[in-house]
Amino acid sequence: SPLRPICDLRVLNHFIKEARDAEVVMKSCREGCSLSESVTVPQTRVEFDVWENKTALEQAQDVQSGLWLLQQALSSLRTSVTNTALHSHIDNSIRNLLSINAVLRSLNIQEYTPPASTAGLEGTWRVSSATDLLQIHVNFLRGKVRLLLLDAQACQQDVS
Amino acid sequence: ARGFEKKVSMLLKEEPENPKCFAEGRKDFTCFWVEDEERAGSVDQYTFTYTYQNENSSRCPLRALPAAGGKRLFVCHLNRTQMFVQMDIQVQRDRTLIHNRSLLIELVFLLDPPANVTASSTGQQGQLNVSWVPPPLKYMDDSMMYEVSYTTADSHMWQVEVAGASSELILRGLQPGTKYKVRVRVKLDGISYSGYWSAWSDPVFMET
Amino acid sequence: ARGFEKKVSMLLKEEPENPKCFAEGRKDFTCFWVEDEERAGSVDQYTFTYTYQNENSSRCPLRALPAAGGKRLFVCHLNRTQMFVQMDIQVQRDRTLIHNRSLLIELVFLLDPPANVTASSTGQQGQLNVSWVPPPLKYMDDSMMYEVSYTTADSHMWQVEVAGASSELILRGLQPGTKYKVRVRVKLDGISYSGYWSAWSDPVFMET
Repeated sequence: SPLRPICDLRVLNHFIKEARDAEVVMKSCREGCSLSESVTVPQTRVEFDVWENKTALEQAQDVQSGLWLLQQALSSLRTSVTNTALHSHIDNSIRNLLSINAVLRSLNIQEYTPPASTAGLEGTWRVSSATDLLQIHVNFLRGKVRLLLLDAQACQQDVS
Repeated sequence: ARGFEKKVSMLLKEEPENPKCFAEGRKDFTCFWVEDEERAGSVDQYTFTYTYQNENSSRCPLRALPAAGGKRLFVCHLNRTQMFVQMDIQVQRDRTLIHNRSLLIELVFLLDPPANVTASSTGQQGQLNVSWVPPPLKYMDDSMMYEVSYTTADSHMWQVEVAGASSELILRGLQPGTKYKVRVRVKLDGISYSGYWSAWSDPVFMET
Repeated sequence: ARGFEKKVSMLLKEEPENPKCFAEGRKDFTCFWVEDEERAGSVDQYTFTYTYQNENSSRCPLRALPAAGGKRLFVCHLNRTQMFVQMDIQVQRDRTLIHNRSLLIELVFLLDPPANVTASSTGQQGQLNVSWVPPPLKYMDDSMMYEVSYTTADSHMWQVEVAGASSELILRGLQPGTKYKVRVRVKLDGISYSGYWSAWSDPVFMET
């Protein structure tokens, strides 16, 4: 079935606010909330000249590989965390990442094929702190994901 | 529970498809259908299967409840959901498909009515200030819309005003010195989230 | 230059941390701190170092400017920036750390006030239509929010209305036949981008 394009940035804003809630809960968590091994995360930084020099496809892949990495990293966090309040926030964040992928699909952004391993991905780095991971999650959504949605071709003609 | 029964009866009227489904928040989802008590099977004869696009199928456990008019209600409730992803639903009885439906959860919100509806004077003639508390749907109050309906206390000709993402509305052009009855209902605004109109709040009364 | 002085004086009042920093656009970033003229060193005694997460440190060249009240202002200005990544800032005087701060540039916007503020009649009694031109910031216009403040021309009791990403607002419930003073200020809405309220625009006057 043809999906209607989700161009409304309030949807992303809701995901950002929930990601921020997870970050806050993590900051106040004292026990059972650490990563058992380091995880690979995407770069969140945006230098506008560099971003604008990328093609739409490069921008999309940058975002999609980042979303995929965050999904892997949060799943790994989910298994090492024992704090139940955090569990529900992490579960929710993972589901929201899947929903963001669905939003990208609705904008006709080409489907992303995840690599066999995180090793070959450019510009990634590793963190071993759960707090850092959740902060990177928020910064990635606020930055690159929002920029990609703002510029999405599918939302340019349709001003609704 | 009272709210659930009301929602069931509203959807039985409004939604032709089966199972009938609704979301009350960002993390819950309920589906149900009814059968005649006489012809209905026992709950373990049925399976409710849902499949998000690109994922494996899952089962939602069913409960059976007695319902008005000699009916039996079969209910499945999920407390984790995914929005913006198509969900395919299949209901089987003894391995025979009886219901089949595809939907997007973010399009089937059915909220509780706005709470704490109050009407007060604005100090200006022929005006009433109506305010309410949006349903507690975290962060989504910016995507809700409302209908405020009002009538003089002895009439049944309701007038309707529409409000966007707001929690108050000023009614203007009312008859001075008259008692009015006011009620409010809510729904998602239809841009990214959508759904059904909630039930009307209980009416409040106020003189202009 | 006039705008810069205004921003300095606003941040001196509002921001307790040092150095005080702000962004005016997508590619610029300014930090400053003040010292008493008497105790301040010469500009080359100071170094301003910044480090983005996972990168090498860089130096930002400093300028010293005389400021009001016998103060000296030390200013660093960058015209390339990275957003959505933590930046650690260190200020040293003669190799001794005097200021230390971490921030995200996209969270410290301090914009110019909205331009071309106009108030006009809507044709309805007791209403004024206020419009303005948003600051020209690519990617950020739907992340801005505004405050419109208004008062009768002879009063100093300002009323405030808040507008989302918009470039106009209708003020309602005003006194008919009265001259009003209206001004507008802007800030980023706090979700992807955040910061301080801008200065108020110069007031405009309009009769209802």
